Amino acid sequence: MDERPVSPALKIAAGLMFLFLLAPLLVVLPISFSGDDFMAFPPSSWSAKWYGAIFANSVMMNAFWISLALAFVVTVLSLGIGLPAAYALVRLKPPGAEALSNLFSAPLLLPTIVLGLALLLVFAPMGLIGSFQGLVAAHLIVTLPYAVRVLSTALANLPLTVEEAAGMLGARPLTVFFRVTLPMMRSGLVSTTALCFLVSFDEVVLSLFMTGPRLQTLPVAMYNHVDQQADPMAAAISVLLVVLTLAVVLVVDRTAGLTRTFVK
Amino acid sequence: MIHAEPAEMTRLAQGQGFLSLRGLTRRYDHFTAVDDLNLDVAKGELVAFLGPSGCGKTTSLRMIAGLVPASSGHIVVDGRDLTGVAPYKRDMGLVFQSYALFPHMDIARNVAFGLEMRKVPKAEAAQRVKEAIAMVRLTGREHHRPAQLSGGQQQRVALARALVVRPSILLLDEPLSNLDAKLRDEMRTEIRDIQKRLGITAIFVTHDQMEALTICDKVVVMNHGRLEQVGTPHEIYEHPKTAFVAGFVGRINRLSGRASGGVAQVAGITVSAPGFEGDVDVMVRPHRMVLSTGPAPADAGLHQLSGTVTRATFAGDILEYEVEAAGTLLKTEASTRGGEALLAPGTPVTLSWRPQDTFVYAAS
Amino acid sequence: MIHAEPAEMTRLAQGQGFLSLRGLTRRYDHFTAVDDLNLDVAKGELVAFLGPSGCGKTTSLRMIAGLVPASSGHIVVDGRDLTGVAPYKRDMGLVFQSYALFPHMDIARNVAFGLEMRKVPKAEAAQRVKEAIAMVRLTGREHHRPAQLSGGQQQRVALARALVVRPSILLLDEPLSNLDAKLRDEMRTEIRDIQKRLGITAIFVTHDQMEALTICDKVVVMNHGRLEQVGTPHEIYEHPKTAFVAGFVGRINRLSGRASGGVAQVAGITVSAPGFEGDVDVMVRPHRMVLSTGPAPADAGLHQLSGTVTRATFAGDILEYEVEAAGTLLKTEASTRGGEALLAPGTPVTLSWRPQDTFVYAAS
Amino acid sequence: ETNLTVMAYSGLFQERYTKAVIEPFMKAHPDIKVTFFPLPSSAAMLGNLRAQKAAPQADVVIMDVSVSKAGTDEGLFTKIDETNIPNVKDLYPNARIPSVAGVGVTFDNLVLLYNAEQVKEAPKSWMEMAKAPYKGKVVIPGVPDIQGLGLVLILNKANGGTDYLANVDKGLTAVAEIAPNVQTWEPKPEVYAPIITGQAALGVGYNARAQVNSEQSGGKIKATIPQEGTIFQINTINLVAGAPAAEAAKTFVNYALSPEAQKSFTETMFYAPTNSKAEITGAALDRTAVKNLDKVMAVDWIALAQVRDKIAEQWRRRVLPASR
Amino acid sequence: MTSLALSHAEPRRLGPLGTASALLLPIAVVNAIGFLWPVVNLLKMSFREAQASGALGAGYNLDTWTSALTDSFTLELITNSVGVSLLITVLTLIASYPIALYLHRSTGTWRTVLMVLVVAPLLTSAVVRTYGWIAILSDRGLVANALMALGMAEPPRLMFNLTGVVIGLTEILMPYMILALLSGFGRLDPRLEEAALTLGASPLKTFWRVVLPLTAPGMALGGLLCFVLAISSFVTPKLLGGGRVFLLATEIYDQAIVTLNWPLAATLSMIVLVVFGISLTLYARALRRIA
Ligand SMILES: Nc1ncnc2c1ncn2[C@@H]1O[C@H](COP(=O)(O)OP(=O)(O)OP(=O)(O)O)[C@@H](O)[C@H]1O
Ligand SMILES: Nc1ncnc2c1ncn2[C@@H]1O[C@H](COP(=O)(O)OP(=O)(O)OP(=O)(O)O)[C@@H](O)[C@H]1O
Ligand SMILES: NCCCCNCCCN
Ligand SMILES: [Mg+2]
Ligand SMILES: [Mg+2]
Repeated sequence: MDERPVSPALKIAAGLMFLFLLAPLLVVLPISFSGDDFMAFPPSSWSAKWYGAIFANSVMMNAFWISLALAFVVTVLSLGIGLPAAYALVRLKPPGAEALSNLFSAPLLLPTIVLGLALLLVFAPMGLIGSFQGLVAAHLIVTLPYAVRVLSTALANLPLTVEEAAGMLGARPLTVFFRVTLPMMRSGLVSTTALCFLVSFDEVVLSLFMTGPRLQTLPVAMYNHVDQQADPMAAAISVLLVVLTLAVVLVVDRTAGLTRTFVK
Repeated sequence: MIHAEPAEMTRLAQGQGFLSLRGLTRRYDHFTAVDDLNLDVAKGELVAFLGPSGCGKTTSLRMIAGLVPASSGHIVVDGRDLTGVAPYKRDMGLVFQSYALFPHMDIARNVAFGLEMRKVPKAEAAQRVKEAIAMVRLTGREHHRPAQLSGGQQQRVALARALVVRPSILLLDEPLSNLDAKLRDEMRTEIRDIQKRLGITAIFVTHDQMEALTICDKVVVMNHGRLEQVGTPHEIYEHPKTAFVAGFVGRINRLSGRASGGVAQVAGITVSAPGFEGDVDVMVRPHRMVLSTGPAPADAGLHQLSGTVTRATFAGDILEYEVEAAGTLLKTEASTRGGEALLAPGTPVTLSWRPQDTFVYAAS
Repeated sequence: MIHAEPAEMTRLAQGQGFLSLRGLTRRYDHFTAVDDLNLDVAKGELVAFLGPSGCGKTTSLRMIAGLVPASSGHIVVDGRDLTGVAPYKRDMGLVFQSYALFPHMDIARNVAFGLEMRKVPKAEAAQRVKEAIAMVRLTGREHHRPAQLSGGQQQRVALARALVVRPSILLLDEPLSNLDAKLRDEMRTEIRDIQKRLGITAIFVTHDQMEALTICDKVVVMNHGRLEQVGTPHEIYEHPKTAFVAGFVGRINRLSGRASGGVAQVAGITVSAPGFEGDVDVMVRPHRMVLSTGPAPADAGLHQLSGTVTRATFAGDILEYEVEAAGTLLKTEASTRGGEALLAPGTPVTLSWRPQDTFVYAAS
Repeated sequence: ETNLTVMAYSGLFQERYTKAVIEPFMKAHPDIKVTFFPLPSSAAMLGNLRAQKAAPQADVVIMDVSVSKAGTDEGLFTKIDETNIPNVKDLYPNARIPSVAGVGVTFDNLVLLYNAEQVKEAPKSWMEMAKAPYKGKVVIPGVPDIQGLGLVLILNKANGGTDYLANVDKGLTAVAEIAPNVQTWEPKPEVYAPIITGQAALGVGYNARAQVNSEQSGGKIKATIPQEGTIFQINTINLVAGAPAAEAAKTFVNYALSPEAQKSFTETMFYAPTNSKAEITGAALDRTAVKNLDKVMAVDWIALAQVRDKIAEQWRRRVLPASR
Repeated sequence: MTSLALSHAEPRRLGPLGTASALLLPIAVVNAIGFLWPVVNLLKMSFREAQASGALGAGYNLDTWTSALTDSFTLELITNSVGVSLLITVLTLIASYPIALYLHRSTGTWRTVLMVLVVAPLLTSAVVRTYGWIAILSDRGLVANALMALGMAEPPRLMFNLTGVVIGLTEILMPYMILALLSGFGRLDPRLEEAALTLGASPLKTFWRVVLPLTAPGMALGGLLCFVLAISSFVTPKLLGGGRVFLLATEIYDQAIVTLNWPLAATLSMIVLVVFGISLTLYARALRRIA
């Protein structure tokens, strides 16, 4: 019902922490405009050639589209699978809910290298290596725990009476869920979507095991690229991704009112 | 257990009411919030639940609505046991004490929600929403979010949202507590009219005795999770069965006395107390004690006590007095109708009341 | 701006009150919630804010507490302009309309919070917490969490939490709205006593006119963010300055008439209306209209109207009637003191009232 | 048309091997379509092979010799010899490892890397890395990486150590002398970039990658084989047992070992050829270890695997503390 | 199954087990195929006979387990990993909290921009990010230069050691922490802060006594995620640790990828699982105290 003035102390603290958080990126930005052939700071000359190089590099471009599609599919599935699970765990509390929820978080705790190796042994005989489906499955295993945890927390924090009110007005449980619970969970949903998308889009180690001859994700392509030539193209790609994300989010924001999702 | 046994069924169906509560009980860990509630409500009747804070009113309502499972007992509507029936299948409306508005919908969509669920045609729904919003005096605020409304405004939205669907049973949990007296008066009449017009059976939880007495057909007085008395407003007010009811519904003065042989001695006077022996509480409503400054009215039929004014308060329609008499502080009141000045503390006065306004209970 | 200019300072200091509001205003985007509020509250005084839902009572309180910045205007306490002073440095207590209890603390720790902040020694704090909890009748519930309490119980905790610190200014936002009349009565007296004993200056927001009239030294009536009238309960009730105040404080009957030459014609009778010309609203409180069934009392000094009963309601201390007279529905009431039976609708009656109980306002 | 899958390193290796070997092969054998299955490490390849043991999908694998030994022991490969791959007969002897099913397809060797701006003259000794001016400017991929291990072996021998399988104390002592100057034991992604950018001045790496990086950086990084000598790293080519395209696989392996393929790849990526008949152009040959064969210390990688754990443990105890 | 009630007071009685099972089925399938099965495989692997060549023997034995559990290095790895992960979790929480709170209170486009900036580090490849850190933290980096300009003769080494790992991981885990915190800030009703203020609590006190406890669920969630991510991360420790920091995850990496001792890698992984199981139990206990 009111505006919350933010205290100067909080502003300063948040500002400093933002500086820390963005520090490497602030260095990467000038590196991406380097005229050199190697990543070094400060660059000895300036150029935008590495941005041009990205678009000329068909491997990178292909990998980008694959990563985008992958992250999209993985995010949709994570929400589609994670949301019912979170609902069941938080609201229906079946016996052993706590143990189950721990089990569902457990894949996070295996170092991805181990998970990658372990998955390789399981997926390869199923012919899932080097396939889009295999990548989706592998990524789901790491994104789902995030989805379930974050959604569960968001769900548990909702006032129950509002859902009860919907029930009293004749809404069936499914309707209550979609019309009341879900919209009220918006900020949790946005967090989950962002997390799942990013985790998938950023995942290298698992992908290294799961990619095949014709299927490379962007992080894998970048890893391989940097592994061989530490030129500033990778920096340019990173900067481009951040700018692209910002642009997309702002456009969505303007058109669909994304920020509203954050206003309670 | 979803269905009652056939034998049980018959017994349940025998309930006289459209809505019957049978032994309704709700226990928390160490605490019985509602204890063996039995009640019959006829179709179209408006029943008020009255009782002190924490006595189990909200809990009872939530059980009826199906939001809280009963620990034991049954809720029967039109002969049908509702045990295990989901809230959304009960066709009941509930106005929450805490409003429980949908924070992500504007007012109009909050109100329209129930109609949408019932698939009421768009045009009709829009019309009914408009009417309901007008009824709660919120026209013009249709597109505000709940967070932008004051407490009373939110409460009115909650009311409109429940009323607009015209449920067969309407449960109202202190629906007017945040409204001012004037608006409350109007809303009360409005609710009453709608309820009668549509033949809705309603339960109205309130902590306002006046509200309970004026709005309803029947008052249910609860205390500590138990039913104390059920009756018409007149019965409850004029013939309270227990000291609690007498004290709770309407204001009361309490005097301690001793009974024996059908009469009780209290503060030097004798009141009739058939059937009582030993310590008794004698109670008289302040409103029924007539205060006079001159010589006491020489009516042999009246009980009388002399005392002095200790506190005097202007309360609009009435003047409230506190009078010390027979070692006790007694409340009484005088109408301001005649334009009398407030008596100063210290003024000697006499209190007189009719024998039939005297309640006697075994001392608690 | 934290400090006022010297010239401004002087002007502000001239305010008579311990607490003074000077042109206090709060605007939202398209909406002025509080509009140019000016008020002086003397030390130890209890002022009630009365007004319809949404009129800006809560907003005013929040500005005084420093929780919402004023769009313009000043709050001066003891000659000191509080503009820019943080809430926690104001030594005010606030009871929130929505309770705002700390959900992660039990009752005792909620109540103890303010004492801890003031570094009150442990033993003393424990004693005061105990007393405060006892005062709101929650002894035994010390270790419950707010979520385990009923609405009224929560409200009482909020009250105890604010009172226990004995702030120099206490702001109460409908602190009793969820309590039953009996408890409200008791709590009201309790608040009043504590406030007087400790010399706390208090503002009490309520929508209950009766509460406002009985508890406070001064009533402030607000409407649409503006101050309508300030005065003692008696002034407000007996001499309402505006039609709004007349209608809002206490119940009222409204009759339309035309004034000219110092008198107004209304429903066939003539009432004095000095200074009015043209359409007027003539208002009379139901309580001041005496209802009689026999021949009208032949008092030439009284205004009288004949009509028929259309609705009769038992309301405990009184019987409420709706009477159709001169084409209007008028409310009136009769005491149940004499034990009269409710008149049936249709009964012909006469309403009589004293000229001084007649309020006349220019028609709105 | 037969589909043939070759599993090998990703990145630069994939790019250059495709150009130098696979494309010419496909031109010569239009009926065989080769798919390059890139993986980042030999271990990942072994993982794939283990997982697909029942129904292999790869036909040919190029991997480090010690990993192919493990694969051999697990029966993942078909033994390669003159009988099934004619070109084997022309391989250098050290490309034929008795206990391994595959044969060497590339030789690489350890080099001392230096930043041409900070180090004007090619260092003569590995111990140059211990000198004061290079404090914090040395990058070495530490044990268990073969590069760090190789350095230990080289310095062990240089300091009079005889049997590296028995102990490498002398080598460890020498590396411990270098340790205080070490900036990182985990240069990432590899050792070459920090030297190119000048973040480090000296380092230990592989010759082939060093040459390519030198070329690409315009000579910012240079490589030398110091007087103490160097060791070989061997990549083997292997036939997967039960491979779907077994016959085509043999054809490919034979081609990969042929003088022309060996020449082509050496001239593109500067791995030394394993086929003695490959005639490499002078310029390229200068950039491989072929001319310095006398400086190459023989290492039995298979036997060394048995003591690798022990060396790693001593490394942690004796070398790392000196570098903190 | 007539009762599909949305009531939750006693879900066990009302909550139809069938619905719960149906809702949990998909995740159970993913978990079984993607986690349980591989883990059982891994467990089996940890008992495989490990040959020195890196080859897996056909037989099973307890050798790897015995040597791992008797090796003092394993214990060091465990304590190191847990200690470092806890430290990183705490630092991440401290660094993320102000940002999350600020985000929680900001609105509109500004908030959107900040949200993107929060996740920006995740969009930057780990290797590229490391280059950024090198430019900032290395012996010739921005920080060292600044310190030297301020008169410090020999600035402390800030990367290629534990400090670097802690700094780098803290930064990279911050986005996860911030998102987790935000999702748990739901209970933060501004009214409660106001109540504290009017009761005489300074903003700092209000923060400690009201804001912090109310955001505890978010902190617990963020802490859990970060701890798990920290203890299982190996890319950043490898990149910024300079080979001087030994953690379970980096050791697993070395054993699996370099030394090729898969049974040992599997054994160490199972140890991580156990350590995590214990952490999770403690976490659940802490959570129950909060709720
Ligand atoms: N979840 C719970 N656990 C324990 N006790 C509870 C719980 N919910 C309610 N109670 C207790 O049950 C009793 C009845 O609560 P209920 O809300 O029904 O009271 P009420 O009559 O509606 O009161 P009010 O007029 O104050 O709203 C109260 O004493 C309350 O403390
Ligand atoms: N953040 C806001 N934005 C827009 N309008 C607001 C905001 N906060 C309050 N208002 C409006 O200001 C007016 C005054 O609100 P306030 O809460 O002060 O009313 P109130 O007198 O306390 O009412 P009630 O008795 O119902 O609690 C209301 O009409 C409300 O809708
Ligand atoms: N085992 C070392 C092999 C060296 C060959 N370089 C290939 C690069 C793989 N990333
Ligand atoms: Mg209640
Ligand atoms: Mg209000």
